[in-house]
Amino acid sequence: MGLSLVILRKDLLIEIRRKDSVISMIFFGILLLFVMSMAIGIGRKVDPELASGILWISILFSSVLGLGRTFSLEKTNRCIDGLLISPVPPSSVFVAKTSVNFFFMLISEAVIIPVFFALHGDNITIGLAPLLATVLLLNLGFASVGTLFSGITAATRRNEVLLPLLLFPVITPLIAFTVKATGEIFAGVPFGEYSAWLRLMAAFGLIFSCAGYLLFDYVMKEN
Amino acid sequence: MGLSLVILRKDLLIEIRRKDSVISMIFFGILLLFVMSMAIGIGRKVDPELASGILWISILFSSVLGLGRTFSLEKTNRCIDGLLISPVPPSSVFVAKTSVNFFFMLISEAVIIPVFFALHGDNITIGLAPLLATVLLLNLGFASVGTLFSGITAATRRNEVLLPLLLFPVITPLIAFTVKATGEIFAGVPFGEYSAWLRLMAAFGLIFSCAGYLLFDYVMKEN
Amino acid sequence: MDDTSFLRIQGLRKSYEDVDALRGVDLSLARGDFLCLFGPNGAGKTTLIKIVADLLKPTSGTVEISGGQNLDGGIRSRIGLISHQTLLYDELTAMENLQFYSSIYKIPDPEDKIDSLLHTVGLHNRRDERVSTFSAGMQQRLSIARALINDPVLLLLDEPYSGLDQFAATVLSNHLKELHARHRTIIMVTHNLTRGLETANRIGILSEGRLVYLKDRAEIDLRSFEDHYFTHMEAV
Amino acid sequence: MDDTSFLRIQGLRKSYEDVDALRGVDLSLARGDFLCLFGPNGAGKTTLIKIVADLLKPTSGTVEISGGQNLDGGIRSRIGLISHQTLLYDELTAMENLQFYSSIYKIPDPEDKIDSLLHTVGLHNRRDERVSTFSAGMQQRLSIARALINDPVLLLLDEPYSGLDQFAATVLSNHLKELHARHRTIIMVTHNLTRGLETANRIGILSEGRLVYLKDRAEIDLRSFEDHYFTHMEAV
Amino acid sequence: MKDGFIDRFLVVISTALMLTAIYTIFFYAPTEIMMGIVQKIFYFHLPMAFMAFLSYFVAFVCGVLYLIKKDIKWDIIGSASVEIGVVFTTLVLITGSLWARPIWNTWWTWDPRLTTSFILWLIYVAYLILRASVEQVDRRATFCAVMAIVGFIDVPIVFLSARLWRTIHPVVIKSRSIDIEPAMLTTLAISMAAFLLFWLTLLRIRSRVDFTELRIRNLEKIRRGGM
Ligand code: HEM
Ligand SMILES: Nc1ncnc2c1ncn2[C@@H]1O[C@H](COP(=O)(O)OP(=O)(O)OP(=O)(O)O)[C@@H](O)[C@H]1O
Ligand SMILES: Nc1ncnc2c1ncn2[C@@H]1O[C@H](COP(=O)(O)OP(=O)(O)OP(=O)(O)O)[C@@H](O)[C@H]1O
Ligand SMILES: [Mg+2]
Ligand SMILES: [Mg+2]
Repeated sequence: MGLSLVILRKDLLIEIRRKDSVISMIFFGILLLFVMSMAIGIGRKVDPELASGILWISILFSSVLGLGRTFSLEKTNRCIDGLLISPVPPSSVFVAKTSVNFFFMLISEAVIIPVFFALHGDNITIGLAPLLATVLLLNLGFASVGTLFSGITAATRRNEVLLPLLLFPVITPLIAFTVKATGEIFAGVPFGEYSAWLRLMAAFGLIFSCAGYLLFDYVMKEN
Repeated sequence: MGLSLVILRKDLLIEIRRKDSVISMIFFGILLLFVMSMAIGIGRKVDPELASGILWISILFSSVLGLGRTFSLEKTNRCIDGLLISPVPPSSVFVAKTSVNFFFMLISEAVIIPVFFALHGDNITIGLAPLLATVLLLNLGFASVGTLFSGITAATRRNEVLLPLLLFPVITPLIAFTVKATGEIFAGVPFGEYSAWLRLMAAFGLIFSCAGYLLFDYVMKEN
Repeated sequence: MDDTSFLRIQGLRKSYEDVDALRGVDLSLARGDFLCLFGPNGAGKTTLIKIVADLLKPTSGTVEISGGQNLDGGIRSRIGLISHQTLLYDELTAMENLQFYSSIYKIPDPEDKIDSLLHTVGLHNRRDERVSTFSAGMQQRLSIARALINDPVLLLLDEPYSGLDQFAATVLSNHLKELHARHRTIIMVTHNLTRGLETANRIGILSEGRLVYLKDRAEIDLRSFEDHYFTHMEAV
Repeated sequence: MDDTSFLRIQGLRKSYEDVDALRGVDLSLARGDFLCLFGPNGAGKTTLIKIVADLLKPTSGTVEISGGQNLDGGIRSRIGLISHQTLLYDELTAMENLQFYSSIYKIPDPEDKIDSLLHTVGLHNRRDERVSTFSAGMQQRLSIARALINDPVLLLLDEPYSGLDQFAATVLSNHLKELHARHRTIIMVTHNLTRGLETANRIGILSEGRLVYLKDRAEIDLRSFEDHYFTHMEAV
Repeated sequence: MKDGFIDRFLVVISTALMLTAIYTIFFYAPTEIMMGIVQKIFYFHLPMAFMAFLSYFVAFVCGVLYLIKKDIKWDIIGSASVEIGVVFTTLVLITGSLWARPIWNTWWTWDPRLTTSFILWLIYVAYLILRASVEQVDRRATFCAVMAIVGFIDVPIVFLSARLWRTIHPVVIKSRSIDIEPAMLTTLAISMAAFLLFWLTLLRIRSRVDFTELRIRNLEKIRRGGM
């Protein structure tokens, strides 16, 4: 735990110094939101589920930017060798990197979601608490699968390209749950009717964070 | 011209050896096609313009992967210094890289578009000749602006991330023209009614390939 | 093959796709040995160092350190590595890099240690600048400080002199002699004959994946060694 | 400041954000001069080489080569550069890299040239393997072949010996002597005193961005030079 | 010294003019019959849109000049101009949205004029992000110049594409005539003048900050014995 914190602190320090991960995520998210709304939404009534699809695609694709970053950071000058020869267990690295990714996503969502409401807020009910729950559960699942895969792709020659390729097929169920849940939240349906989706998301998050925690050992040693 | 060909040949040779640029573009494009069709299209009648939007967003976002690549290639081991100290004029590099990108896009479109028709072909008229014209014009504009910007972002610390950020806002008009034109092609409208869009696309392509050709000198020298 | 050996390498082989980089290396070092390894380019020296550091898996053969297989056990926190890369974070300052590495090694009160290392490598006045702004030699210097931060008992050095000016190289030599005197086990790869012969107590030559020469420094005659060295050089 | 000088550097300064890397360098070399430049880490040697190669813009001051400002004119096709990086394409083989560079220099019938260079650097038997599978020293060797492919009249070498084994280093020294005999102008940066003093006809020391020493090799007494060298070393 | 005086003078004049404009807007110009009081936003909305365009044009010119002359002053003026342009574009978006809410009953709609405003905003925010991610001064200046040129070439294309879509956003100032009441026109003119002066003041002050910073850095260098 202590070691995770050390790595977490270092990553945040680097982010504060370069500022670019979070900013790019935010900007790219808004860009996607905009391009998709424009290509799809012009002259069309955007219903809650469509809006929810647009929102999450924007957030997820922009989040990949941050994901890839956390590992490519360790590959320049082969800093990862420094971690590998040290007594830091890979699982601590996993916890640190997952937290960083979780945190970066949270910040960028804090900006992207309000912009989304400004664009599409008219036909949408805003349920803050359930939306927050959805966000947190999505981030958990996405950050843990994403960290695991960014560990894998970092060992290949084309890290930034391969990552979304591997990641998205695996998290399609998570995306589907999230879009469904959010669609119903936006439609103003009572909690009971969509709580099943949230439970599925939680299950996905838990399963994959455990899997990531256990598998990361093997992945990291191949770097 | 001869020098452009030399660089072009080298880039293709490297691509044949690694095979990854085009394959990633294709795979990522199809992935986007699926994710968007799923998030947006389920239980909804996908009309021609919406379909056209989905198609082009998939193609363009996947093409960025190839774009970034053409320059990051030159930055490893600072091969670009090898070009800069040589008598190769930057404009030859621009021509070579634009052609490579144009060509990679063409290959990936040759796969993505048929997949798209398999998914959404039902409500869509297929006009092969006008579609080909649209594709070629889009590729011209996208490849030249993209090459110029990948030259810029290659010199920054976060090349792969910054590129789409700079690129997409500038090419939004091109995207809009393309989506419009394709929407009408898909709707089976006669050529005369959308030829204006194609002319705009051609104008965009010409203006920006000239601008790129002229400005690339400055950009490349800063790398 | 004495039982007291600190590091024991047996039948080590490593094949990449086309190339056999190591073709059966046997080696055993006692605690406190300082082995300097020479060899032509492409002999497999870096490959050997990486395998000993557990950064690369051998095709066959074993490496035992202090009795345990492949660095398992407490020894992992007492290894120092200098490789062809610096293992430094470009965006952090010299100071922050050393602070990070000292925290992952859980070094208590690292300030003094960091301070004295920065003085040793002559970067004290540049400690708050980012590594990305350092010259090649300055990065190498900092990498040395990084490798020494956990007071390693096993030090693996792959061309540590590369990029260093003569002053820094002399400082490093002296530091290595001192570590040697304090019974640290050291394996150093270098192409610098003078520096290698002046510091190590055992000298080896690796050629085409085999350890073709291994002698105590005391037994070596300088003239005849150079001849020996050059006979193994021709092949890449 | 004779009018016949081939390379003339005047009042060259370069500042990065925090650091003044060059603080006014004046230097002029005649055609056929071989200058070896020593200096402590961070002295500004790489910065100087990059500016001469027109890869970096000076803050102020000028570089004239063969009369023209900043490499404009035909001279650009006759420059060779070895830098801290190799400028090689990882995915291409040794052969393909050299072929590419010879085509951008429009060298007629490059096959023989490439063949002989590959033999010189001892990579002929590895010519069809990808550079990414090469060891550090092999990459440096290939980088030397790359820099020589256009038969340069001005050769800029930033630590060309780094990573080379003694055999390759000797080959390089001999090759440089031969180029020197053929009146090529050479600027070499190295930390290897022996190699530098054995090949060059002019010796300089750059320290803290200034050229603090510049003499003809013939006038230099070895002992006193070493003392001189070390007095300038202490500062990073 | 002289610059400082001009700046102070500009501040005073533009403040005065701005106050006059606000007075005219609320006490002189007639209240529009259909929209009521919200229509007052118009007198901010339109001048701000024009100032944004002016900023981007100035940045374009500065970009060209920088590439030709390689004088850092053009970079400083150009980037200051883009920063101001982005602020004004943001304000256009905000005032537009505030206006749209009561009139069109929505904060946002995918109307071409709105869309194009947003595209402009994106292009120049991307410029600012690019600026933030390059450290070396020359390199940053060159890239920003290229971006400013490309961005501005894009402006007419963006607007052309807007014209070709159907629009609910009114096009008031047609090729020749302006269909607007005289009192409103006077108010608009005053407001326009006030914003123009305000823009000029901002540009001078903003670029002054960078010039000063540049001077400080040079002085520091001299102090360190470098220059
Ligand atoms: C390039 C940017 C823009 C320019 C040059 C511009 C210009 C104008 C002009 C001249 C009018 C006056 C029309 C009249 O009084 O009849 C107007 C009205 C209006 N604008 Fe804009 N505008 C811009 C962007 C925007 C944006 C981004 C929004 C919304 C977010 C917006 C919302 C409105 C609204 C709601 C009206 C009143 C519409 C009405 O009278 O029905 N405008 N604009
Ligand atoms: N990109 C950069 N940004 C900021 N400072 C830099 C940069 N590159 C070099 N410097 C600084 O400029 C000075 C000279 O660096 P340079 O690389 O020229 O040194 P050098 O003489 O080649 O040293 P070495 O022998 O270590 O290679 C150093 O103090 C270095 O920190
Ligand atoms: N990743 C790799 N893939 C394929 N072959 C490799 C790889 N790494 C090294 N080799 C090959 O293995 C052999 C040994 O390489 P190694 O890097 O260990 O040499 P070295 O002794 O360190 O040489 P140098 O003195 O040049 O650093 C070489 O022939 C090299 O081509
Ligand atoms: Mg090696
Ligand atoms: Mg250097």
